[in-house]
Amino acid sequence: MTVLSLRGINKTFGAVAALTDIELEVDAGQVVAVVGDNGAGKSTLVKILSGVHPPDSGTITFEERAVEIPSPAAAHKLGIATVFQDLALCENLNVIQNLFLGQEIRPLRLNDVAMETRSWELLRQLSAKIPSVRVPVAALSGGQRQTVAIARSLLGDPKIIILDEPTAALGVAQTAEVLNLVERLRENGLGVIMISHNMADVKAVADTVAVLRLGRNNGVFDVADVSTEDIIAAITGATDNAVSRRAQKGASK
Amino acid sequence: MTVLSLRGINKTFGAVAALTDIELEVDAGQVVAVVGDNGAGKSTLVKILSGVHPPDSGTITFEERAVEIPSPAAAHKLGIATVFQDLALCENLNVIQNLFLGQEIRPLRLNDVAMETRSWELLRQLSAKIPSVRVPVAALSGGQRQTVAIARSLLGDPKIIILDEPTAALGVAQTAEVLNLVERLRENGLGVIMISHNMADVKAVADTVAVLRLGRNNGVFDVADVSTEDIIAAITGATDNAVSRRAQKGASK
Amino acid sequence: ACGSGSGSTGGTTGGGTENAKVAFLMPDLASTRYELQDKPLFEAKMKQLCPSCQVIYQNADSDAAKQQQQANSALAQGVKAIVIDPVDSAAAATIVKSAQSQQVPIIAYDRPIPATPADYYISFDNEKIGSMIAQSLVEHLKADKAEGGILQVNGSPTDAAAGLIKKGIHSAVDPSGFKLLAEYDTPDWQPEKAQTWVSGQITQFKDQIVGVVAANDGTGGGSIAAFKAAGVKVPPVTGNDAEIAAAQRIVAGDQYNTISKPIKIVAEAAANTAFQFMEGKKPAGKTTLYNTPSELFVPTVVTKENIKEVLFDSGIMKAADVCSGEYAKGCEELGIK
Amino acid sequence: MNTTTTDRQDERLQERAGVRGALTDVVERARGGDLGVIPVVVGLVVIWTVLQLLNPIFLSSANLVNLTLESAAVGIIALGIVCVLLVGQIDLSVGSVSGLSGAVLAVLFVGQGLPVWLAIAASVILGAVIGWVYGQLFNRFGVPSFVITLAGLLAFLGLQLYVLGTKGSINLPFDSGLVNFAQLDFVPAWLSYTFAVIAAVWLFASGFLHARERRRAGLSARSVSTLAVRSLALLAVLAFVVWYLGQTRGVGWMFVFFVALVLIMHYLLSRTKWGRAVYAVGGNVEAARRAGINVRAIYTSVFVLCSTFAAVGGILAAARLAAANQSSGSGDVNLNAIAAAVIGGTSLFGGRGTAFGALLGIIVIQSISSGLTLLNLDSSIRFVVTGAVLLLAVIVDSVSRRSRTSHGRA
Amino acid sequence: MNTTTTDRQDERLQERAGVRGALTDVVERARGGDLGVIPVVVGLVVIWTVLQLLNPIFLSSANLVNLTLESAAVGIIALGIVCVLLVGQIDLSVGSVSGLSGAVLAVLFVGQGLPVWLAIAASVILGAVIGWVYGQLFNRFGVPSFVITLAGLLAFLGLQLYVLGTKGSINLPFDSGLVNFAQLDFVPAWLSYTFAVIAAVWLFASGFLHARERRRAGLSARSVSTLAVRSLALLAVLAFVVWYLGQTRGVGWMFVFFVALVLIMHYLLSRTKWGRAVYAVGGNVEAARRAGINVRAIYTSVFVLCSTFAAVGGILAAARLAAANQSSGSGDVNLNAIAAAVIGGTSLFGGRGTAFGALLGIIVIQSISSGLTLLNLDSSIRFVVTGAVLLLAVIVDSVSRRSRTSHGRA
Ligand SMILES: Nc1ncnc2c1ncn2[C@@H]1O[C@H](COP(=O)(O)OP(=O)(O)OP(=O)(O)O)[C@@H](O)[C@H]1O
Ligand SMILES: Nc1ncnc2c1ncn2[C@@H]1O[C@H](COP(=O)(O)OP(=O)(O)OP(=O)(O)O)[C@@H](O)[C@H]1O
Ligand SMILES: [Mg+2]
Ligand SMILES: [Mg+2]
Repeated sequence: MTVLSLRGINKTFGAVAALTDIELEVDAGQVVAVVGDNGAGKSTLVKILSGVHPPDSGTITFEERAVEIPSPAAAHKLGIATVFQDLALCENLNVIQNLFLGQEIRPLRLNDVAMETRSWELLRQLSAKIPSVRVPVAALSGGQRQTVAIARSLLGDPKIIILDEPTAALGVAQTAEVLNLVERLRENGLGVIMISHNMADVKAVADTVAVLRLGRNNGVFDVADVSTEDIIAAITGATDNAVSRRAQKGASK
Repeated sequence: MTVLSLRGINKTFGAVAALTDIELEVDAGQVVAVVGDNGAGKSTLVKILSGVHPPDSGTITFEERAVEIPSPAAAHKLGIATVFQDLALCENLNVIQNLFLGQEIRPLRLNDVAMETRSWELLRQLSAKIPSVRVPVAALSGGQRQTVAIARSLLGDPKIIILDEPTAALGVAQTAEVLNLVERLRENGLGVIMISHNMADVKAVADTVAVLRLGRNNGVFDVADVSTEDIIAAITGATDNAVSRRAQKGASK
Repeated sequence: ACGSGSGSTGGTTGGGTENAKVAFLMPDLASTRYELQDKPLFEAKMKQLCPSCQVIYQNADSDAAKQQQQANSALAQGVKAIVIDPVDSAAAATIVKSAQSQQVPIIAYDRPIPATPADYYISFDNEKIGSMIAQSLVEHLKADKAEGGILQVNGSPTDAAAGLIKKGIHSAVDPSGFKLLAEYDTPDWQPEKAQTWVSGQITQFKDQIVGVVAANDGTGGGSIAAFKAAGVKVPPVTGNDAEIAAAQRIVAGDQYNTISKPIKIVAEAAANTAFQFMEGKKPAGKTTLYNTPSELFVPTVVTKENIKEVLFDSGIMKAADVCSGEYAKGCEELGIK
Repeated sequence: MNTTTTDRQDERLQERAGVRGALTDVVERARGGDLGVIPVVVGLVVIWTVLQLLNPIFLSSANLVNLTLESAAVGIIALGIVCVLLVGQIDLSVGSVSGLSGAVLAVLFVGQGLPVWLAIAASVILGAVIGWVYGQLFNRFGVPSFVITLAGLLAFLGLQLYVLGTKGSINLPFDSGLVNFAQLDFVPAWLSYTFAVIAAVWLFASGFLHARERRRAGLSARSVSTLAVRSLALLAVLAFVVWYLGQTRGVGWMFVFFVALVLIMHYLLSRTKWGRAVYAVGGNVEAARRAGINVRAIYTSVFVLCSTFAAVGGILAAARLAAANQSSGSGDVNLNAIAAAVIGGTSLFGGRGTAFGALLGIIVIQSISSGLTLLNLDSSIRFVVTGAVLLLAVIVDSVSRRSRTSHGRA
Repeated sequence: MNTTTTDRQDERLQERAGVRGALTDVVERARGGDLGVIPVVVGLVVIWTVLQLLNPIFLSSANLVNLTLESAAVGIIALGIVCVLLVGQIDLSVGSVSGLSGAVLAVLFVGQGLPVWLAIAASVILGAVIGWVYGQLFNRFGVPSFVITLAGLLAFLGLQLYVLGTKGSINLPFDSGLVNFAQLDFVPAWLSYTFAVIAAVWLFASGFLHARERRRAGLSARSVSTLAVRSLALLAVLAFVVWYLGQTRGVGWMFVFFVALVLIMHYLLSRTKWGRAVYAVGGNVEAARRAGINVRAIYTSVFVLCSTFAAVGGILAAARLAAANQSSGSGDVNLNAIAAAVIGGTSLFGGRGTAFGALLGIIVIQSISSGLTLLNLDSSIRFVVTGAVLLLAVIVDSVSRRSRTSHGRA
């Protein structure tokens, strides 16, 4: 079942056309990897889906209904949870406070204990190496923050999870746990959109790969029948690219 | 020749001992990869070397002289250029302004044209996909920002370049260019400290690998004689870890 | 006059008063009198003398530079005369200069402009006011055979008029034989500040305080509130300006005196003089002060004894305004209806 | 406490338990500069010592009683300022709003003869409406709050003058309940002591229950002895304060009211979802928005709260003076209220600060003002000394924060 | 311009060249809300129209001449405020410092009989020293600049009273060059026109040379026609202004001085390494520090600059009034100077703003004040209307900025 589908999405920032006529489909229980070069418009697409920016034009269909996503709160309500590339954490709040921001347990008399317990659970599950959850996020390392952001998206009960380069700052163990997590999410029937520059990770967990290039669709592939080289060629727009040249050089050495 | 060596570096933040008794050596023309789990203390080490935090104790030797690095300006003066994990760009300034921050051409009547020309050169070299260098950095994508930060460290005339997860947000092509760049730097006789969670990249360009674990040294390896599995075991502290389990599962599928 | 590029001044030069404008520039809002008494009285008299004339009223809110701006703007509008109560007597010299350089006569009102003589000066004397309220208090205390000292609550340290009043108060208190326990320059004339200070002095001097000389009704009210709040008997406290609230306190017996300036007379005299200037005449003063033809009026100290005659019988205040609620009883006792 | 709890398993954490542990913790935090309000308290002690040396009346019971009463009105305004500063905005108009509210109270109560509670309600509602308008202007047009409230500063000053109209100054009757509340009503000694005991018991009980809950959930918790020491300390301090103030007139109801508001705000800010949202918006408004927080509602609520507190402060100021006049709320009310918040550790850039900060900050400011008032200096010298002492009080705090930055906790 | 230049190779960029392209660019930026000072100018036009409709004297030449002269002193102070706001700090003491500097000038010049240039130099140096002290306190102890300058506000007010002593107010002689400069010296018409022509030619020449250099380096550049149109427009505007003001007294030297300072500050902020560092510190102080910028030196320089400008403004204010008195610099000088900077588009959070903002901001403020002065309103109404008009002026600007945010350029 198609949970989310986009048609003809456009977005310009000043003189830059960040997205032109974008199409995308995500089914329940499917992991769609969105890949593309830097500045290809992946994060812009994510922000449109999560209500951060309004699109200039185009339609979004969610569970067969045309919807508007004017604000992040609207996206939350639809069941779209997002891990942003820039994480969007409040540096002055501690880990628990960030995790439960906007979805605190017992709003009128916060239940610290329950929240702390749940925080530890989530973080352990991602094998986070965070010494204390009572320090402000400002004091965490890059990977620790990313773990917090990922953990946060798992609270609530989303139907679609969007991960914008979730493993960029993670250590090897944490990356492995996130990939496990993505697989669990798929098994639970959630739609997952994962953005990544790491082709190995993409090939490991994604079902389909959508390539963006300079703000336009540049092909959708089934992971099973596409080679890493083909994806990279679609990303860079040429079969002869920095990656292939490097590979050749390495081989010739 | 050893350009930089550290002995017995300690650093605590409040109740957390971030670094304990750290040793590290970097030679000219050598690429040292520092790897470790999230929160292992890699970035803290980088910050100590680049004058952002003072160490609590320990000695730093630079070109055979014991030095103190009380401020980033002092690090610049010694010839240590750093790409920070959090990039440390000024969001309100545009790309050119950020690139040349603190080392503008013609201080009393800025030479815009020369700076813009040089900016394009640097960015092209890293095959950055930045539509315009006159937009504030706030409007750039994550990877574009990282490219700007890397380009910045190449200005001036450093003796040591420290790269804290330089390829985390980069696209495949840009990553390849950065790896090429690291190799060029090594050929030019610079010392390079590169932090990365990507073992493939580490194995591709590093000469030695220093592993940190929970703020302590956990072995220094010659890249030529160590396997990826061994490094990961040193990082996680166990041969049975999330990565190996995932690999097994993948294999058994 | 200098009508500048606009038809509204009628374009006539010289003596005509038809549709003429006159500026009435007041200094601050710290005392209510300028807005509540001087302005309406002056306007009324002007209307009577010259029905088509227009009064341009401005209040400088204690800012000399703003007053200069207001004067310049009045000149730009082509006024025929300026009546000014200067924020800063010295600084107003500039205004006099620029008005006279444009042949606009200028009348100093309430406060003098010693440095550059204005064309006329009409006032009561602030220094005299200070000495009168203090003297009245001192005499009262002597009559009561009080023993102890006096607190002195001055006006704003940045207000020149307050400086004059302070000088006057000292001239009466210093030789009185009562010890000056402490004095205080109240920032911005704020009653709250006066209250805070007096509260502190009450803890410090306890029952040594036999009287308080406050430079205006607001600070006087603040002083009284301080005694009330400390739960001690309120000693005689002075005031100045004859505000309604002060009249009420006098009626209720909380405040000893205030001072009523014959604002009606002064404002009307100012209007008269201004009108003569506008007609091109040059009125001669009763005396000469600061090289300026001048007219000075004497204010009256108001206490419980004479409040009925001075404030009510003369029509300055209406019993209805003052004798509301809890003050009705006091009014009745004094025969105010 | 020796089996490792869930939150203390990381081997890089130093183990600390019991009273001793709590103390080590404080020392460690002091070295790291992470001391909360302690530096402000130290600054306060320094000032008090200096002022007491200069004039022995300063720490007399009578003077301290005055101090508490004088702190209440502006302190309440500062409490509102803390809230706006927490979301990274500012309200320059609290002075005018307080003046206007005092004027409206006086006109309705004295002029129109309405019952006092109705007049109070009207003033407070007026304050809330003003805040609501600010919130709308801010949310709709994105005008910087500095400009909105600057416009408000002028407009409501005008309105205050207009409302007071021809009278200029209106006396509130000395025998009205409101004036009594602000001037003469003191808590009876037995009740004060009861309050102190209740506070201490409550601190212990809530701490104990919380610790038990944490221990059950397998988290580290304060030991019973730590809790006991803490609440005994509180009891001792409160009892001493009550006893000392009781030497003369005791604890004023108005001060109790102020402290109660501080406690309520403390609760709202630290223990409710709304409070979390306030800190989040101040820390990173975009992150807060992306977390689904209704950022506009938060801004509006905060502006409303601030203007409401300003109105309440204005009412109390009028009550304390027993008059509303044209200069009420002008002068340094704005600056004092903002300065109290800032001195109490609230950041002008948002996201950092506490309700207790307003309490401490206003006490610092009023102490300086009261102490120097007692010295009977020339006004020129008084201004200079006030500036110097203010700086001194804050340097203590800032130096400790500075050491925090150098420990990487900027 | 049709071969693609180095900086326009990205295929996502729309091509725009020549006058037409420049216009499209403006329209596009207007839609995106990225208009720099244009919205403030629009706000100004709106206010001017309204005020002119209310009183036809407002736009008369005589009144506008007054307006220019009245803007200069506070405008210069606002220029300093722009600098401190750019680094994300604030100076609340500019009013007191300007008052003190006026007082020192008067005492030295009139009281002590020193030559006027020496008295001016002394006052300016005093301002600089004050700023230096602020810088030291800020850098050494990390006290928030709000508190430091609040202390300064009080201390220097005290010092001002002390310096003026019992006199309270000191007149400056009318025939001194300084007073003439501020009151009576106007630029001769021929010279004014020459200035206008020089400005236009200079704009064209520098633009042309820059464009040539860019083209040589293979970068896109403005076409000659765009440059010509731009400088002709400037010429037309300036010539009209000169002509219109020349209808009465012309352009005052004091205003020329102010504009010259604005141009110098514009150059320093936008074309020097120091200016870059100022913006960088305001945008992200930690990033600036890591880039090797001497952040402390930048803070100090900015505080020094601000206090120095405050001192200069104070001297001019005293000269214009031909007197220094106890209330010089008090009242709304502080608020007006800060408001001018903010209205001119300077962010209170640092990193955004221009020197021209101070010029436009102060003209907005003085226009409102002058226009309402002409209206002859009751003070209470005047305050209300001032607030309303101020809000109106800024809403235009803010609405356009808001649309910027919604276009993702927050
Ligand atoms: N707020 C903004 N204002 C202006 N331009 C923007 C803004 N956000 C993004 N852009 C531009 O839109 C383009 C796409 O950016 P986006 O962040 O979507 O890239 P991305 O695909 O996520 O790249 P990366 O892999 O580096 O994260 C970039 O050229 C960027 O400069
Ligand atoms: N400013 C700080 N204040 C307090 N604690 C800090 C601070 N900076 C780092 N830490 C702590 O020090 C430890 C090491 O952090 P560091 O940033 O060096 O990790 P890292 O090895 O770079 O991790 P990552 O791979 O996630 O980037 C972490 O536990 C972190 O919480
Ligand atoms: Mg992205
Ligand atoms: Mg790191």
